[in-house]
Amino acid sequence: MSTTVRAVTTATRLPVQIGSLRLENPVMPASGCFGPELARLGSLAGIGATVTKTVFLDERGGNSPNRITEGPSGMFNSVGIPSTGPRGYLETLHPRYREIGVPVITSVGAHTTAGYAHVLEMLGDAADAYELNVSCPNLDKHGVEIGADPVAIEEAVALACVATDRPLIVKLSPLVSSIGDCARAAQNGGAAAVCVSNSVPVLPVDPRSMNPALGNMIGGLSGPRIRPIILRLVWLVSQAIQIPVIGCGGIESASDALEYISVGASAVQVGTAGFSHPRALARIAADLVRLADEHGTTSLREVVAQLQRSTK
Amino acid sequence: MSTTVRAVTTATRLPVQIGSLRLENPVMPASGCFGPELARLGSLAGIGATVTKTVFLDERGGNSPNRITEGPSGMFNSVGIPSTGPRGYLETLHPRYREIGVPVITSVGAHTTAGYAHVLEMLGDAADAYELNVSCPNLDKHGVEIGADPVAIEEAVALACVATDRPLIVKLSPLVSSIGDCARAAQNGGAAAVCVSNSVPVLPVDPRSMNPALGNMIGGLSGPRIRPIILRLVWLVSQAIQIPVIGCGGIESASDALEYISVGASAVQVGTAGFSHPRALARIAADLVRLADEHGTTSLREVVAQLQRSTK
Amino acid sequence: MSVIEVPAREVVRPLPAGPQPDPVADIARVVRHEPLGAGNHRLVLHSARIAATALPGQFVMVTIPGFVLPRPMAIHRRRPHDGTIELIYKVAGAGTESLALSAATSLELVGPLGRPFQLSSAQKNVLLLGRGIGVCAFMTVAEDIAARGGQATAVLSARSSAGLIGIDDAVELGVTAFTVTDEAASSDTASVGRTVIDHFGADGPDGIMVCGSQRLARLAVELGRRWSAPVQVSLEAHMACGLGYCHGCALPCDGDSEGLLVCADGPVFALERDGRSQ
Amino acid sequence: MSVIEVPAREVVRPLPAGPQPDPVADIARVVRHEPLGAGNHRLVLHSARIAATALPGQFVMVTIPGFVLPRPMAIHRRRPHDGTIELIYKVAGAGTESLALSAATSLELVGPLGRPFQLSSAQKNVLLLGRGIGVCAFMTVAEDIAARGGQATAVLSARSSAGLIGIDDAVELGVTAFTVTDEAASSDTASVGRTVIDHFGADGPDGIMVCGSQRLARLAVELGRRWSAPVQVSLEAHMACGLGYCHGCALPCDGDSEGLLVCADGPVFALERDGRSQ
Ligand SMILES: Cc1cc2nc3c(=O)[nH]c(=O)nc-3n(C[C@H](O)[C@H](O)[C@H](O)COP(=O)(O)OP(=O)(O)OC[C@H]3O[C@@H](n4cnc5c(N)ncnc54)[C@H](O)[C@@H]3O)c2cc1C
Ligand SMILES: Cc1cc2nc3c(=O)[nH]c(=O)nc-3n(C[C@H](O)[C@H](O)[C@H](O)COP(=O)(O)OP(=O)(O)OC[C@H]3O[C@@H](n4cnc5c(N)ncnc54)[C@H](O)[C@@H]3O)c2cc1C
Ligand SMILES: Cc1cc2nc3c(=O)[nH]c(=O)nc-3n(C[C@H](O)[C@H](O)[C@H](O)COP(=O)(O)O)c2cc1C
Ligand SMILES: Cc1cc2nc3c(=O)[nH]c(=O)nc-3n(C[C@H](O)[C@H](O)[C@H](O)COP(=O)(O)O)c2cc1C
Ligand code: FES
Ligand code: FES
Repeated sequence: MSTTVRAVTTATRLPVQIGSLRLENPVMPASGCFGPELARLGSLAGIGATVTKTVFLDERGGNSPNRITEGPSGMFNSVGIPSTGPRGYLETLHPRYREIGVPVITSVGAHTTAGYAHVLEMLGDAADAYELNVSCPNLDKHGVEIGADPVAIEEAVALACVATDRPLIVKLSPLVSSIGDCARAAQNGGAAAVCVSNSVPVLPVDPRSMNPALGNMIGGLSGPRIRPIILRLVWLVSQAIQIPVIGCGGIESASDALEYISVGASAVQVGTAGFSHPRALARIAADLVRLADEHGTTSLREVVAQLQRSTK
Repeated sequence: MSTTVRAVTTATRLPVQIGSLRLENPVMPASGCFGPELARLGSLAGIGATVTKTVFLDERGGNSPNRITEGPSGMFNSVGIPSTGPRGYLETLHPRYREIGVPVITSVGAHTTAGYAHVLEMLGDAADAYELNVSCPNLDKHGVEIGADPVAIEEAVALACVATDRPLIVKLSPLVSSIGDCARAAQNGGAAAVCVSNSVPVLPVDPRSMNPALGNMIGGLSGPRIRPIILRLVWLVSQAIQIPVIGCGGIESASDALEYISVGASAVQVGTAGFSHPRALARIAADLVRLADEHGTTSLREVVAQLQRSTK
Repeated sequence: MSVIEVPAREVVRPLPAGPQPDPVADIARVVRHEPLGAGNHRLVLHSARIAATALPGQFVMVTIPGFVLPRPMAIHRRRPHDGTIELIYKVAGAGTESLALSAATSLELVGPLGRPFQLSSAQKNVLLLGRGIGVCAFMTVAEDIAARGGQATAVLSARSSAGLIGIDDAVELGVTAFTVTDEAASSDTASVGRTVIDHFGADGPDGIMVCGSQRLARLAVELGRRWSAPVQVSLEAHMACGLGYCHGCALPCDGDSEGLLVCADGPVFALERDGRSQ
Repeated sequence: MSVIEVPAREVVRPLPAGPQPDPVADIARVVRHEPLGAGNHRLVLHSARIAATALPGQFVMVTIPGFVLPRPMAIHRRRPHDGTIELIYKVAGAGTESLALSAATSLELVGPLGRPFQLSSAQKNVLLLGRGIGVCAFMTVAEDIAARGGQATAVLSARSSAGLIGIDDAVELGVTAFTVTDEAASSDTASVGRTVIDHFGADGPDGIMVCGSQRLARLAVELGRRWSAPVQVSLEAHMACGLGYCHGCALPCDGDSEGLLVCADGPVFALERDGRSQ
């Protein structure tokens, strides 16, 4: 009996199509919350893809400490995206991502709408897909982000499409007046999928000192407590566009991933949970496969529908 | 000794000027989280003002249940602002607010930029100040709010200024691309102060049923976990304008209120904390007075500065 | 999804607002806190004012440390002589789970709240129908009936005998109690109906109070028509303030104006068959 | 505000990367968990692999139930024979407070992590300077020195005698230990300097390891110059991954490229007087 079940489990695939790229499982890491180092702690063969930390054109040092801390709201980070530039990335990091054996999605950042294309030109077709991070809340303290302006998003994506044949995922910012407009702009620009979303901008104050808890004052909030905020954004985006939506924010379990499926996501990214539970990514990927098996389907939408019916 | 201290305590005032209105204490309730019923549980004489639930022109039924619930992120509400209209408000609710004996700030809502002025005309100078709620995330599921559009905010405030001589507070929405622009629009329109902010829009999913946890799907998140999100907005707004900023989001204690003072707020509103601790408002108001006494000042900014220095 | 389960073909109407005790915000000492089995827990709190003034069917809002919303709980028993009230709660979700694990020696609470069950001085023979922790809504009615020398009859229903609540209280208060369970296949409405009709015969009770089950509520309405006895039901809704100002606990309604508030217009309502739907 | 306290006029340099054991993600049984006084707690975990492979000065990341970030903790003692490691932690904030109250019977952890203290085979006579829980960073050095028949001398510093850590370990490992406290006015750098100079005389130790105090680190550099002994310091920084990919633990740096990562380039660094600032 148990051998049969195991055979079915191994055979099950939960494929997701992102443009020309097929992922065998809908679970992947969130940018900046994953490194090839994690492969030393156990196999990652079951996850759908890896996603790299955002690569910028220029070398960057990142923010001053404290760069990360935790409060009752979750994890605060103001790492500030240190980067060794596309060349540094290709030489040192990329080969280590490749070794993991699943598709590599490279995250790319820029400070002008034309900037993404420049980075992509330097990266060539090294990656299987690119994720455009239009929404990093940490780098500039004031200033409206590219990700808050649908016109800028569409322009950035359209220019990036010219620079590469690889599918593009646009990772949106959560703090915008109309995320539906931002998603439509990404789709119109030629994106193959959107990811919703980056961390939630915050200014945590340390009550002991009454000073900002982060060296950079402003940071991003992540972890399970932001899930209801991001679920709404995923729902709004999935109403607005036809391309796949990748849900990202506070996923710690297969059940959390299904919440995102229930509001329209096709795939998910796991960030902060990988810090508390370094095997979280692999576990969630495997648990979703098991759940699909148990419900006799290869569609997570169908799993959700069955769960909804069973509690009616 | 103790009599002396007590005498000082009672005498201390922490005045805040909102246009022509002087509040004797910077602590007031958040709209929708307070009712005259609370006066039955103890004196409210020490708070700076009361704030009413938002009054709309039309009668409204509100949303279907569940209207409120709680998750690890905090309180979710999709009450939907039931209202009996300005007449109903003036007849039944307003006199009961008056009885509390502190200034009454009446919250006013509308669905067009001209709508606020209409409600204000009907309310006349019943209230000591008005708070314009340009940011209710519950009423329309999609649709960009008035509060997300600086042009609309300025127009609404300018029209409202014509309709009343009372000082106007504009209560902003947290989920906008540039809250600084929204605050400047309010100031340009003639606001005497801004309140930052309304609750954070969410779509909580009930993991047991995989269905939305709120009858209206979309609701607002409030309570202590949103404080770092709103602190950042208050800081951005206090950089952008010269009129006073009222901080509102997750305040449960005098220390939480001081966090807001540390990023630029002049006064605070307390919402959700009043549910778990019905005496929270009065307690925070009294604790701030005590803290100011202990630090030998009547300025909360100075209290914060002393705390910052003492932990250096 | 809603916890508000107004029986489909029945309507609730607010009872006339009578005089009500002033609610107090109290920090109550935990006198007893113990598991009763089947996920139920007894919580005895010292709150002299609430114990002395609460009317039958009123409730309190209990703040659970670490949670933002207080939890509404019926006052199961009042013991004014020692200033305590007794609550019985079932672990239903994160809040009650945390409460069950809590070693808190005092708890913040507000009460007594809500409109009580109405007992005219003529009413001395009442039928109480309760399932699960729904029983807690009306044991205070039995207290008042006992105090005036009347007779209460109760059906205590539960999934299993381990989950039955109120047996000891019924004994103490001289209530004639029928215990029925799903386990023993005795809890279906038909059986319960037969049991109470057998018990009362033609002369029914002069009032029926029900809580905790939609099916029992429907049965109550049928029995009420049979015996011309007024029926009152105690409802549940998610609540934040318990005082009437947050509008979180409104019953679903059609039209532009708001429905009834369970905390302020209820939780006890008159229950009648809906004329329109017949 | 930062927990990273690189002494002002001293610079840290990464030690050459040597071979390091592979880290493992483990669910470790809690073998012992007890308060030691002054807010310190002993936590003995069963993790055979980490106990067998950890190098001196390495640390683990311990996941505290209900918190999103694991907490970095030095491996205070390794006991490969029974597969356990011992941590000592101080209640510093919400996470360690919750850990101290936790009755968890197993904890998730990752380790061993970080670059270890470097002990050449020639080094047999080391001075360990530690304050508070900083002592935990180097007791594994004393273990290795004892194993090779060398001699470790330690200054164990704390605010009060109740907060002193490592006395038992020093006895067990044959460490010559000086305990100094603020309480007894024996913990200032001048006194500590005199004590160790008296002890060592002209022939100083052949290595100095320091952790837990900026003042002790400055003293270590001075003593290192006096005796031409290399100084190593174990630093702290807020961490998320402990593995080198999150970039959360970088030391402050000027310029465009990133500073050293405390988790991957440290936590143990060479400590030298800054040539520029003299
Ligand atoms: C007037 C009244 C009296 C009650 N008396 C009792 C009693 O005596 N014993 C008892 O065990 N239970 C009683 N309940 C129900 C009790 O309030 C809920 O079981 C409890 O709030 C669940 O909280 P939770 O955190 O465990 O569940 P969660 O599902 O985690 O709670 C999430 C939110 O939903 C609310 N909620 C969930 N279920 C209910 C419900 N059934 N009714 C109201 N709010 C709910 C919670 O208060 C909380 O705000 C009563 C409810 C009302 C309205
Ligand atoms: C390599 C290393 C080894 C350590 N070894 C020990 C040890 O053996 N015993 C011990 O008691 N402590 C040790 N610490 C410090 C310990 O990690 C912190 O005291 C602990 O993380 C505080 O957590 P908290 O939740 O109680 O504090 P909070 O202030 O609530 O924590 C908030 C966040 O800040 C981080 N943080 C706060 N203070 C520190 C700090 N001093 N160092 C690193 N992160 C911090 C926390 O990890 C958390 O992410 C070590 C730190 C490092 C870097
Ligand atoms: C330490 C850290 C670093 C991050 N770096 C990046 C980054 O480089 N690029 C990016 O697009 N998002 C970055 N993010 C955001 C995450 O990818 C993710 O969107 C966010 O954390 C929400 O998901 P979570 O709640 O699962 O962590 C970072 C988040 C964290 C916590
Ligand atoms: C039940 C409830 C009802 C609310 N109703 C209103 C309202 O009518 N008008 C308004 O401007 N804000 C309303 N709010 C938002 C609050 O005034 C406040 O902005 C928000 O709850 C954040 O503050 P808090 O974290 O202290 O609760 C409501 C919030 C809650 C929880
Ligand atoms: S619970 Fe607030 S109005 Fe009923
Ligand atoms: S803790 Fe993640 S890089 Fe050091």
